[in-house]
Amino acid sequence: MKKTVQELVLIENTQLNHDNFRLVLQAGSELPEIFPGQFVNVEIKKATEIFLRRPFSVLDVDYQNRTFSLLVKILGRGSRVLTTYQPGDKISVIYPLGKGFSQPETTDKVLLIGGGSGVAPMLFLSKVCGLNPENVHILLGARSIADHVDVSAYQHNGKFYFTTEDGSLGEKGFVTNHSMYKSELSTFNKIYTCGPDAMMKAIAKDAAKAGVFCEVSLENMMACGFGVCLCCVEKTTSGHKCVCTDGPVFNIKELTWQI
Amino acid sequence: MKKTVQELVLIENTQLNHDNFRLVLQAGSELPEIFPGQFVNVEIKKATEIFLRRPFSVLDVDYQNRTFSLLVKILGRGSRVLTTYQPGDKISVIYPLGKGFSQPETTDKVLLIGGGSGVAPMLFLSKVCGLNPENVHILLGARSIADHVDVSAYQHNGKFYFTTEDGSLGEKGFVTNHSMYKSELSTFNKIYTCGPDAMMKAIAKDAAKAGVFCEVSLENMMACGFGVCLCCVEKTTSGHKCVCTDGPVFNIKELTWQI
Amino acid sequence: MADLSVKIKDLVFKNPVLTASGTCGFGEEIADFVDLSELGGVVMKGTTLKHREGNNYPRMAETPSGMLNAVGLQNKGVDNFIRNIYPNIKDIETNFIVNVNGSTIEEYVELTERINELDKIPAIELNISCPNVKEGGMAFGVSCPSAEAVVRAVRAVYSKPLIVKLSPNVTNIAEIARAVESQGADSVSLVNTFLGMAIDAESRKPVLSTITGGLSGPAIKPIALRMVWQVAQAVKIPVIGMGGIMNATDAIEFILAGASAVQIGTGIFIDPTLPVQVVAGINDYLDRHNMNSFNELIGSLQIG
Amino acid sequence: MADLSVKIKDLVFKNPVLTASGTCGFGEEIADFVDLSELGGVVMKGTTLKHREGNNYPRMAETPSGMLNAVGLQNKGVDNFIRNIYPNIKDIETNFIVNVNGSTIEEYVELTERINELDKIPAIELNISCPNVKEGGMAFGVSCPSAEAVVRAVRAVYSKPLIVKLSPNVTNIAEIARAVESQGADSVSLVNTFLGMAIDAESRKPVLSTITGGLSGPAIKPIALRMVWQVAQAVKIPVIGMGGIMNATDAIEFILAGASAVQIGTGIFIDPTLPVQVVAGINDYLDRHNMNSFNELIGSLQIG
Ligand SMILES: Cc1cc2nc3c(=O)[nH]c(=O)nc-3n(C[C@H](O)[C@H](O)[C@H](O)COP(=O)(O)OP(=O)(O)OC[C@H]3O[C@@H](n4cnc5c(N)ncnc54)[C@H](O)[C@@H]3O)c2cc1C
Ligand SMILES: Cc1cc2nc3c(=O)[nH]c(=O)nc-3n(C[C@H](O)[C@H](O)[C@H](O)COP(=O)(O)OP(=O)(O)OC[C@H]3O[C@@H](n4cnc5c(N)ncnc54)[C@H](O)[C@@H]3O)c2cc1C
Ligand SMILES: Cc1cc2nc3c(=O)[nH]c(=O)nc-3n(C[C@H](O)[C@H](O)[C@H](O)COP(=O)(O)O)c2cc1C
Ligand SMILES: Cc1cc2nc3c(=O)[nH]c(=O)nc-3n(C[C@H](O)[C@H](O)[C@H](O)COP(=O)(O)O)c2cc1C
Ligand code: FES
Ligand code: FES
Repeated sequence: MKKTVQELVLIENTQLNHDNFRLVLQAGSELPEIFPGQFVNVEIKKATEIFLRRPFSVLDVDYQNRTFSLLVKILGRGSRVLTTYQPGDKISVIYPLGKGFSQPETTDKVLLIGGGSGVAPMLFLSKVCGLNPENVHILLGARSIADHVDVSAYQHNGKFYFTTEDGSLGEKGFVTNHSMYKSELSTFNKIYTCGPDAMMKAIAKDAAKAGVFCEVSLENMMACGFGVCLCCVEKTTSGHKCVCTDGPVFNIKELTWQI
Repeated sequence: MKKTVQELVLIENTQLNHDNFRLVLQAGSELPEIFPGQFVNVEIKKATEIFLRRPFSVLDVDYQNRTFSLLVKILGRGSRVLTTYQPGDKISVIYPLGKGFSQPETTDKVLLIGGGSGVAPMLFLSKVCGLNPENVHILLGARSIADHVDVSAYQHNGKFYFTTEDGSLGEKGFVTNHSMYKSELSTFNKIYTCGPDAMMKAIAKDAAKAGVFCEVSLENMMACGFGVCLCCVEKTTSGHKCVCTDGPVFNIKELTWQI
Repeated sequence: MADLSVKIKDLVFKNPVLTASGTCGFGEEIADFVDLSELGGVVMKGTTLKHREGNNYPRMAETPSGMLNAVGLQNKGVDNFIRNIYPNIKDIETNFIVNVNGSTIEEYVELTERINELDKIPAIELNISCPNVKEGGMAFGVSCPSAEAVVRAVRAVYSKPLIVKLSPNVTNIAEIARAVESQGADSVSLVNTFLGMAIDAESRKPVLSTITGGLSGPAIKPIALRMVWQVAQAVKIPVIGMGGIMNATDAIEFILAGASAVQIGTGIFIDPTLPVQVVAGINDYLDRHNMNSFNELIGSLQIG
Repeated sequence: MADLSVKIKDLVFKNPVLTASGTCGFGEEIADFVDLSELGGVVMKGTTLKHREGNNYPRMAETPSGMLNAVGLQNKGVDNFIRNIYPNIKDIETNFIVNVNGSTIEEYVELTERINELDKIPAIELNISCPNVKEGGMAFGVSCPSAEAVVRAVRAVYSKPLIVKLSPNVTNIAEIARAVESQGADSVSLVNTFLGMAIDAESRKPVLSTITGGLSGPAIKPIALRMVWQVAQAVKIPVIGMGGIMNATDAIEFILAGASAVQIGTGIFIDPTLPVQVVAGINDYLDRHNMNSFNELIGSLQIG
């Protein structure tokens, strides 16, 4: 799983909702194996004011076509410009980066919780976790129905649940208010989550209380993405660790979150 | 002729040869009057490494359609990225800038000499100088035929002459080697020129010797383009003058060129 | 609409946004783009006693997110200013500030005395930080004793607000700020440009005729911001912050760090309407954050 | 193919391109991207006697054409280096240089002595310019007497090539360079980062946990280049230049200004293959300009 810097070709850029886009990138040669939770670091040349690369989780991989996709949510300047790239444009990408989620046991019942741009690694994980879809529960939260993306391509990977803050899709409230979450939490063998800090902390708290294995994927600010700058550190029980190489996925037991 | 900063819309980007493009920009409201030799200062947002605007002479104006065009030659990073802009893209432009060429008398016989990106103001001048085309001689020089742009749209504005260094179009050599130039120089009332420094200096020398009125359009490096930074200065007989406001057009008598 | 006015000594600025010296001529040059009376102030092109031709071309090099200049105080001298420029600007409703330069203390003093006679010039900015002249300029601004000496001499002949413009090319800018405060400066403005250099690798020559020049623009903003923060903590007089301001957010950062006003320089070259946009942006920010007065914002950075 | 080798004291570098401390870990971290043996040298992450956790997150802020970092010398200490890292790198064919840090002169000396025992570490870079630690670091690098004191003490216990890394946060960097040369430094490397600051206007808080941090990247290149040029003229020992190098042309500018070698730092974050690209680019340049040896290029800027 050697990391490389490559010029990839954008072959698709699909707007999924008002601020989410799916970008599909194609490599000139065989792709390395990429695991859910791993990410890529993208150079955004067309943006005047951007200096550093921007990290994005992998949403899906198609080894046969040598392509993988990203789910890019417009947050600031870099992500905005990235979503204006057109098919045929070349994009320099460093990948694959980071350590992904741990593989569940074949008999595990798992809960995947995604919020915001954290949906991408959850969908990828649902696809390749190798479990019976009955044992895969996927809970996605957003502000409103307009902020959810269409997940029909993933519908057979597990059972989907939605929350929105305004009740426009699924149950009203945060993911941690969902009835399934509240009633079944302790029945899961493993919880995987990626999303806003506040969401992950609330889940980590509940998981810790319920004694359920729980992995979170962090989005600390990164300068390099491959372990040399030591800027992305998270405090862990064994000191500062790099989110880009030791993570982005951490077991909540390693973290020192005040929850 | 108030200067303004405006977001214009690119409505056409035509590749004219391997490194020249015609960009047509449209304003939302009536255009100010623009004279040959005047220029515009263009912001190139899509280029990562460009900080300052880039100045380009006006090639043509269509007041009815509220458009004007530029002839952009790829030189470095900024001009390269500018030529990748697509119709519909918005471009911030400060214009109109500088003082243009002086108006010839109706009875004048004039020689317009353009080289490199200096062709643009010459073509514009040929169109609006208001002279009998018989009295307008336009001499354009380039390295090779591949470096010349198609001037057929301007063919009725005067008599065209070409030189190329390899003889692939017109006479072989520099503009100052052209037979018409050599034989008729002193018959012109006014010479106007824009192009590489070395070309303009050679012409200025000949014009001075022949005692012919001669205006040159300079391309000094600019930071602002509207007279506040004092970076674009040219040494003149009355001290440092700003190319962006006192020029870009200067009578060779004002300059202190060692010719 | 919040109250944007701010005072330096007794001088009221209708808002905290000024244009920086050397980047807006005498104001007139940007009048096509902005209504000067909407600005807090205009700090005019560096002025000297006598006419100066400035340095030879080339005087400019573009750099990553910035530029180097080596103009070298080209200006027609104070007599020309008084005769030909002052009459045109004196009735415009903003604070026109003269940026005062000299090669010797005597020149600074003489020039200040000339400017002192002008009713409608309510303040001067004493430039002891120009990196582009052979004599005077930055040399005065990089040590406490020399900075003190110029300020003391000028203070003795000038009772209107005296702003001293500091050089960032020093180990400890807070020390220099305290030194000029101790001699009676009413305000410090910072930063002037950083001494830098550009080389054309192909021709193997310096790009600037003067080899080195002054770096300005967003590239320097992080350093300028740190310096403003350090100086604001070190002195009691108001601080005017600048260095790479390209939008209202940048300006607000300087103000949070302790600046009572800001100047906009190089940003004007990219967009001459920027100063008025910054005024509007600061107003929006105050509204959004429920502040009635600009003064609440000054130095309100929350630490820890 | 020109001869790219260059010497510092007696140490031969196969080419003049090194990676900068704190931007390539211990080399291993970029081995996926580059063959380390193609580099002139690798200056490893700042090392201290004892394990250091470094500063709290956030430690980074992006800035126009640059970044601020406040890592604060996070490292596992010299024992860990000797036990767990040195064995992995010692047989790789390049110059691995340890970046030596201390809070006191005694710590610098003790650490140097430990490194001195390591056969395959042919040189050290004495970091007297880290802006991100509370004790030591930059404090030593901003005055001549303190810089001299550290260098003198370390020189007394270390006879291999001693490179001293200078801080740009000074009024006169040439003076500091001369001071460390006078105490026996074999080379100076510059620049370390500029002290800067970033503020989040919306939250009204500093971005970095430490408030200030060190600015690096192309934003600082014009200032770094000027400093290298000044220092190269002031000292006889070889100068190693750095600050914002993003391509071979940037590197060549530093070399023309007088650097005998260059280090690449922040540029690695954007493209970890950059150091080898710069080696290739320098080679091309020499070929294009008909030079057989890299040494002809050093300081060959044409003035006037
Ligand atoms: C491991 C990882 C995986 C991620 N996966 C995805 C994903 O699949 N889809 C997605 O839309 N987003 C993802 N993100 C977040 C994405 O990197 C940011 O949205 C993006 O960097 C914002 O850039 P910007 O220029 O648009 O925003 P800016 O205007 O630069 O900043 C807006 C905010 O974005 C964040 N940010 C900016 N730069 C970085 C950086 N270098 N590293 C981390 N955060 C930064 C900061 O919180 C900042 O305040 C991921 C981040 C990480 C670290
Ligand atoms: C008044 C005027 C009118 C011009 N008209 C035209 C025109 O009609 N068509 C055309 O193709 N070009 C024209 N130019 C030249 C054009 O501005 C440059 O080609 C362009 O700025 C190069 O930018 P770049 O980023 O591609 O090059 P860079 O990579 O930045 O630099 C390459 C070279 O371009 C020149 N240059 C760079 N920046 C500037 C600047 N701010 N001002 C002046 N020169 C600069 C320098 O000589 C530099 O060495 C004109 C220039 C001036 C001053
Ligand atoms: C072209 C140019 C000319 C300048 N001339 C002067 C001057 O005459 N007097 C002065 O005090 N500062 C001068 N400066 C410095 C600016 O006023 C300002 O301090 C500096 O550029 C930093 O701010 P900025 O990054 O917003 O430009 C000049 C700057 C530039 C770019
Ligand atoms: C994240 C980061 C960490 C750094 N750590 C060190 C260090 O440990 N020791 C040191 O001497 N310099 C350190 N530096 C400074 C660099 O080695 C270099 O001097 C500086 O970044 C300027 O070069 P650049 O612009 O190419 O990055 C660090 C720089 C960065 C960006
Ligand atoms: S982002 Fe550089 S070490 Fe993680
Ligand atoms: S480019 Fe600024 S004065 Fe001419």
